[in-house]
Amino acid sequence: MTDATTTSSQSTSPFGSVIQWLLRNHIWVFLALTIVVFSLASPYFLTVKNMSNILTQGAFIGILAIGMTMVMIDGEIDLSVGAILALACALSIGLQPVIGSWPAVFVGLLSGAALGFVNGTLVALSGMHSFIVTLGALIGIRGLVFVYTGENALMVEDFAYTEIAEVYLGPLSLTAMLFIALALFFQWILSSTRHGRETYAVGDNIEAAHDAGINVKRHKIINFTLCGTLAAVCGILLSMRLGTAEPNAGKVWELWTIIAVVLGGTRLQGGYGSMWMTIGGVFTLAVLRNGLRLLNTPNYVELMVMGAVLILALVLDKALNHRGDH
Amino acid sequence: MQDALKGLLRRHGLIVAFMVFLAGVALNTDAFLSAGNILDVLRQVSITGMMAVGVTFVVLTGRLDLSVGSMLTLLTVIVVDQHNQSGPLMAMIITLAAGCALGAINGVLVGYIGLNSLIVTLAMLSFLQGLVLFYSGGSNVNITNAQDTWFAVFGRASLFGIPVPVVMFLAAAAVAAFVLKFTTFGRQIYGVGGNETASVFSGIDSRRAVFWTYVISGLTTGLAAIIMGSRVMGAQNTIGQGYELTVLAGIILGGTSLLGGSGSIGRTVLGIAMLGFIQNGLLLLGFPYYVQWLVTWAVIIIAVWIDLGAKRGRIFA
Amino acid sequence: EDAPDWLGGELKKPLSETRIGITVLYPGSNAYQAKYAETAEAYSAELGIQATVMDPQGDPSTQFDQIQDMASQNPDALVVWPTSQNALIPAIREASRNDIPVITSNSPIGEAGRRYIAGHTGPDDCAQAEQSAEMLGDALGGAGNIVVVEGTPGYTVSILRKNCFLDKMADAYPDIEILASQTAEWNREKAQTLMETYLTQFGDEIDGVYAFDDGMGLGVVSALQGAGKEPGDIKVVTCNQFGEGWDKMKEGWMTGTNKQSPIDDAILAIQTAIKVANGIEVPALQGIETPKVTPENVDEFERPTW
Amino acid sequence: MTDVILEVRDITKTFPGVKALDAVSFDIRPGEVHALVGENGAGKSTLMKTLAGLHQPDGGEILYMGKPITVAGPLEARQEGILLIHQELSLSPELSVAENIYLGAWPTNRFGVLKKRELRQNSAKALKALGCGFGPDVRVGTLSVAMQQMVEIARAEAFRANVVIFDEPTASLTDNEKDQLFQTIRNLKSKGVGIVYISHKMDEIFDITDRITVLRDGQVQGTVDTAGTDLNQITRMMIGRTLDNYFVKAKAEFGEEVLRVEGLSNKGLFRDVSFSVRQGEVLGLYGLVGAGRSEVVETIFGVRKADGGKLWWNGAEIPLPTPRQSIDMGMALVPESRKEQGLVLMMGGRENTSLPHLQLFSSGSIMDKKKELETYRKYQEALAIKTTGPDQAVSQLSGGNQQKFVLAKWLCANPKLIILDEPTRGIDVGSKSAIHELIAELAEKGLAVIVISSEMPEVLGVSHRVLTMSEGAVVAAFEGDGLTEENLIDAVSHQPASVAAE
Ligand SMILES: Nc1ncnc2c1ncn2[C@@H]1O[C@H](COP(=O)(O)OP(=O)(O)OP(=O)(O)O)[C@@H](O)[C@H]1O
Ligand SMILES: Nc1ncnc2c1ncn2[C@@H]1O[C@H](COP(=O)(O)OP(=O)(O)OP(=O)(O)O)[C@@H](O)[C@H]1O
Ligand SMILES: [Mg+2]
Ligand SMILES: [Mg+2]
Repeated sequence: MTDATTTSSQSTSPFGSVIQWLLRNHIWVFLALTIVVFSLASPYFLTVKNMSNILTQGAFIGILAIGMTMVMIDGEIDLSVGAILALACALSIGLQPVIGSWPAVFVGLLSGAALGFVNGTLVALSGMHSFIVTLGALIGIRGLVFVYTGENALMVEDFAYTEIAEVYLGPLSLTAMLFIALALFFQWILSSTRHGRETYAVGDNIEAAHDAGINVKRHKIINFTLCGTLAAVCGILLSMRLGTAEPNAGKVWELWTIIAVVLGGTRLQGGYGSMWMTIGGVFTLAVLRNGLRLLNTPNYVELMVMGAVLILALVLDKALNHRGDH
Repeated sequence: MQDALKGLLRRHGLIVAFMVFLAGVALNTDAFLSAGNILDVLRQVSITGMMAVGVTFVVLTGRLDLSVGSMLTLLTVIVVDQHNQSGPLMAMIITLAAGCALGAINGVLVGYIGLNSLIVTLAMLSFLQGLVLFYSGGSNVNITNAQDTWFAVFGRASLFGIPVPVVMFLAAAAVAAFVLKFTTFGRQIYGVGGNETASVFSGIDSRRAVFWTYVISGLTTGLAAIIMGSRVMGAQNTIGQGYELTVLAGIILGGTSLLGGSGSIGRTVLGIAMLGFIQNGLLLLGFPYYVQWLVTWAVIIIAVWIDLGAKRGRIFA
Repeated sequence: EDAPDWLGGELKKPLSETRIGITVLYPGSNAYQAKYAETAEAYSAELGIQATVMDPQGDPSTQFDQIQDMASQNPDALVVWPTSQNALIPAIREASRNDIPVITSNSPIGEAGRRYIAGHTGPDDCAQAEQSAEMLGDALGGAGNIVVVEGTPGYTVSILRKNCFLDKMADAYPDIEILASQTAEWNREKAQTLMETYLTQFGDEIDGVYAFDDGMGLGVVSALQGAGKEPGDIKVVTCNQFGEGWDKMKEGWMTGTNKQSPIDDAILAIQTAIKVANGIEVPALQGIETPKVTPENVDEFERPTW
Repeated sequence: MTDVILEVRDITKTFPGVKALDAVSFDIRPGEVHALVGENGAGKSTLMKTLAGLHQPDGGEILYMGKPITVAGPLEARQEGILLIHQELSLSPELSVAENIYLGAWPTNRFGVLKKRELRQNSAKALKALGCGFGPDVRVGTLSVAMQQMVEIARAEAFRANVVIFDEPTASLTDNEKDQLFQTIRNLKSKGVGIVYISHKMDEIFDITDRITVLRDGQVQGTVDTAGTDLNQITRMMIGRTLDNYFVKAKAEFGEEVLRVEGLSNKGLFRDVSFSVRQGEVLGLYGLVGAGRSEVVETIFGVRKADGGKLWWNGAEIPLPTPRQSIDMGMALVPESRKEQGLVLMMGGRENTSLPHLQLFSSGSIMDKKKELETYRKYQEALAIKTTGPDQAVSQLSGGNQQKFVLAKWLCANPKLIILDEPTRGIDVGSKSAIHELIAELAEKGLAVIVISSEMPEVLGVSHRVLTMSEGAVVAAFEGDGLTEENLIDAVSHQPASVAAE
């Protein structure tokens, strides 16, 4: 493999290169550690059923995290994914009586793409920081959701719709399969396509990218559009899972998503990261949440552990990789 | 004449647009520009405003503080609970101390250890939410002798016809503006935010400066919690949820740059007040609550874009 | 082991081996839910059953995960206080297909999910809202202007407390006009802010207020106090009385509400869960009492401890 | 084939406030190395960026192979065969060597999927042609500066460029690496490639180029054959006068020792540096870029931590200070990069001037704005800084005026030792000599002065004593009659056995 995550080592000894690899991919060590701890702590943890649950539950944040990773490697951030998800969820359910299930799903998907496009265009044209642009969108799109749903939770008329996502391949639900497929696909995009390499180039050294003739603006618009579309995919899967569009769906999920991506090791300032890392981050988060629930820890412990783990991950990252930032 | 107008728009485009908005609402509802309503709005924004005053310090150094919403919840629970246990004065002292201590934790992590402020304060947001539930055991707290405690002053009383929380907010803003404009510490903040490396080369301890901005942010959140506790005479475990976004939106709307080094308390006060008047105006006009979110979205984008465009002399990047 | 009196049948296995999973709406958000969660834990301990109490923080999707996680541990029964009328149906369906009996508590689940549950216990939010409409309508003598302070839109409770109230009003009190209805997101401080705005907007036109819960009702009363109103100037009616609301009612600020006990609510849910865990038939619907509370009869009720 | 590959006619380019190129005409022949020289800010990079499609000219035309073309963007330029190797490295550290060589122009199929094998093979070929010791899969971030430079040069090979522009390519190269680069250039030349070579190093210019074009303030001063000219003529064309009467040296009257360093080391940057400087003395630090001079003074000043070494201040040994302590003792450091290290660009001159000495302009932490303003005015007049007012953001000022504010900010507290790291970089002729005069004046007032410069005439012109550094070590010291160009060049390139540093 020649992608950015694995071509790091210059060291000569195989031991050294293992250490190198671990330093750049410490999330897997972390994930393994959490799995071991919870396996010892709860007899229910290492069951096929529970693993299946973790995969499915993680997949939702995971799909958001795929888009977020693209945007973050670009050196940007998208805070509006939770709201976009809610709108796509609402449209794909709300429009079903009018235009039928699949067209409704398609419109939901389009809404995500359109909003992502709007975010990207605003970032590219205005030169505003994406944090501001998408913070505005986070507030505003949620408003759109309420306008559309009329404040009510919309329900599917035919509950067969909720069975669509109930396809299982062994312990893998359709949602989990889709997440893994998308993650692999986007890892391929990142490592093997022009757009993917541009993503690193833009996030890593935007001047160099610009001077090399990469159309930075168009590039960013594409990534925001992808991020919005993936958020819509997540929203549609959620609509299939719940059979209902809650106007409050996906609230604060953008935060969980950012946490998962950063936990994985993708750099907030851009230029560095991969879907592998994001998969690691997503599942670490999912395992932590699931494990703490199985151990019957009170809610506040879960929240506190999450905060502590995140800070720990940052400190570790800083100590291991000496990456200065403020 | 035309040039003068252009200059005015360029420099104060935001204020002009805001005035147009105020006039528009006022034409449609008599109540809007009444003294009573204006004071009401100011009272309503005094909590977020108070927090925004402190967070502005953080933002001026080029950092973020997303933990203030959860911190507000925790500190409100603390002030109310301690009021019942140790009396109003001790409760306030404990609250402010707790606010500073929590700010100091952020400050050490971001300032001294040099971790990314977005993630640190996000982690803190989650951690503090947990801490609130732990502290309160999940239940609501109320001030038991709400009738006869002087603690009610902060949320409910008026001074010369001006609500006390408004007086506190504006006083804090004035002090903060003074600190930023006229003291060496203020100069250090702008220096660090404007160019951290150059500031270090100028002998400024940027880590220390950043640390103190978080302490200040914690302190103003403590003050906001006192207003909140006194106004509500109780606390829910969710009472400050989402306030960090309102605070940030207000600061951004005012035109303080998230990259640090430019902005002011005056701008923050303006931004926060604008959010308050927009919300109030839309409610008075009878729009559903969530329409204000759509308007906020539009206003943030337009205002920040204009501001940025004016600074760079070009609309498009 | 002796079966408790209320069980009405035989224990299939000892209580100490009975495992129940409970997921509560959002204990962090108000006193009622906190008391409910507290009681659920205390009562489970008292009975000696193994109970897991979870908090989805009001997020249906999280609650969905929790139901899945609990179901994967093969408990004897699940108690779900649904965050959403319909969003949890697939999760409950999955549990029930795995032969884990589920009962819903406090808020009902949507029509489509009824066949997957073993029973529902709890107050009737719709009836409460209707009671509130009656109390407010009667207090105003059937005519006047009112404003409404809503909970966070989209949740079951909000929807029921809104629609049933409005329907009743329209039916029984056609001369009462609703000037405005906005959300305060179950937040006491936001309710206060909203009421202040209403007062500015409508001034003395307002004769009555309906708030979806007592917490927001207290915010409304604060606003009235701040505006220099006297108790009873404006009739405040809420649902589900809290301790502080009880005080305010005695002071004359509150005109009507209803008593709903989170203790009764939680205990009934757990008892029912134990019943279904032991294969004992339970009625499809078991209510808890939610009597009207007004200044006239408030002394008959103990001050709520929540 | 015409005898000119690329011709520029009357190109004009204006930036807000600066006419960077003023009717510039210029041509490149196949198989020649054409030098472009001129002072900092003369417009060399701007001209080349225009050729490479990074700037669009305001007027004039570009003829390529005899036909007028517009170079729409950098990608188009590269595809035409015009390649610019940037002054500042223009690479993506996280990407591989192969990907950097083809940055933005990766070979892909119709769907944008990388042809990785082609990418690797072509890159490997290009690297091999250059004799690079690393493969195409290495991550660029792990390479040394010189190796990174080679990656950029490999682009010329990979794109079969007709015109290759080197913008100060040897700035960070060692002699060996430079020789290798020159070999590469000769190779390209023999293949008929036209080469533009920008550099401030005259020896290189005379070594490798065929013709020299001199730019001054955006205008062409003339083009001459290298063989038919000499250094004096070129210098005169560049700055309008000869160097002899250009530098002012302070009277050599030295007082007490102000600073002494012994055995100062910083792992990976420099080792065992020892020297001292006296009142009234101007000590020059000369070396090629990357020699570690900046790191030495930054460590003394305290913005970097040292691994070892001792420091004496006014004769007393002190622990290595923090920047705050250094400033309070009376040390001043005018850093190398004025935009990154020197100024807060969005502040005005007044606030920048007072930034290191806030305690002097305040009582009880409250700023004394009157005093601040007075000081600002004093230095603004003394240094003849052109501004519209005390609060005009320094970002809007020209480089020279910015640099003067960096000086003002350090002079206003009357330091005992002032360290100037490349004080005249990017500064126009007039101001440059003003700064040289100032250096002399300061020394005569009794300050100790350390001047770092990569410009040999400058170092020779202003210093009483010069230390030369190479690869992180002090290799020689010269004073009096020893201060000659030959000696300095010898010292930094051949690294003779260390001469006593006193
Ligand atoms: N993008 C830009 N915007 C505004 N001014 C610019 C820009 N690029 C260059 N300039 C100005 O144009 C003039 C010429 O700059 P240029 O970079 O071409 O000089 P140079 O001859 O390459 O100098 P050096 O030897 O320092 O590299 C300078 O005054 C510079 O400040
Ligand atoms: N352009 C560059 N990019 C990255 N690293 C560099 C660069 N130039 C030098 N270095 C590294 O930095 C170290 C010291 O360089 P530095 O620039 O401080 O030396 P210097 O003698 O001060 O040169 P100058 O002041 O002329 O730039 C060296 O180890 C060198 O490898
Ligand atoms: Mg240049
Ligand atoms: Mg240097």
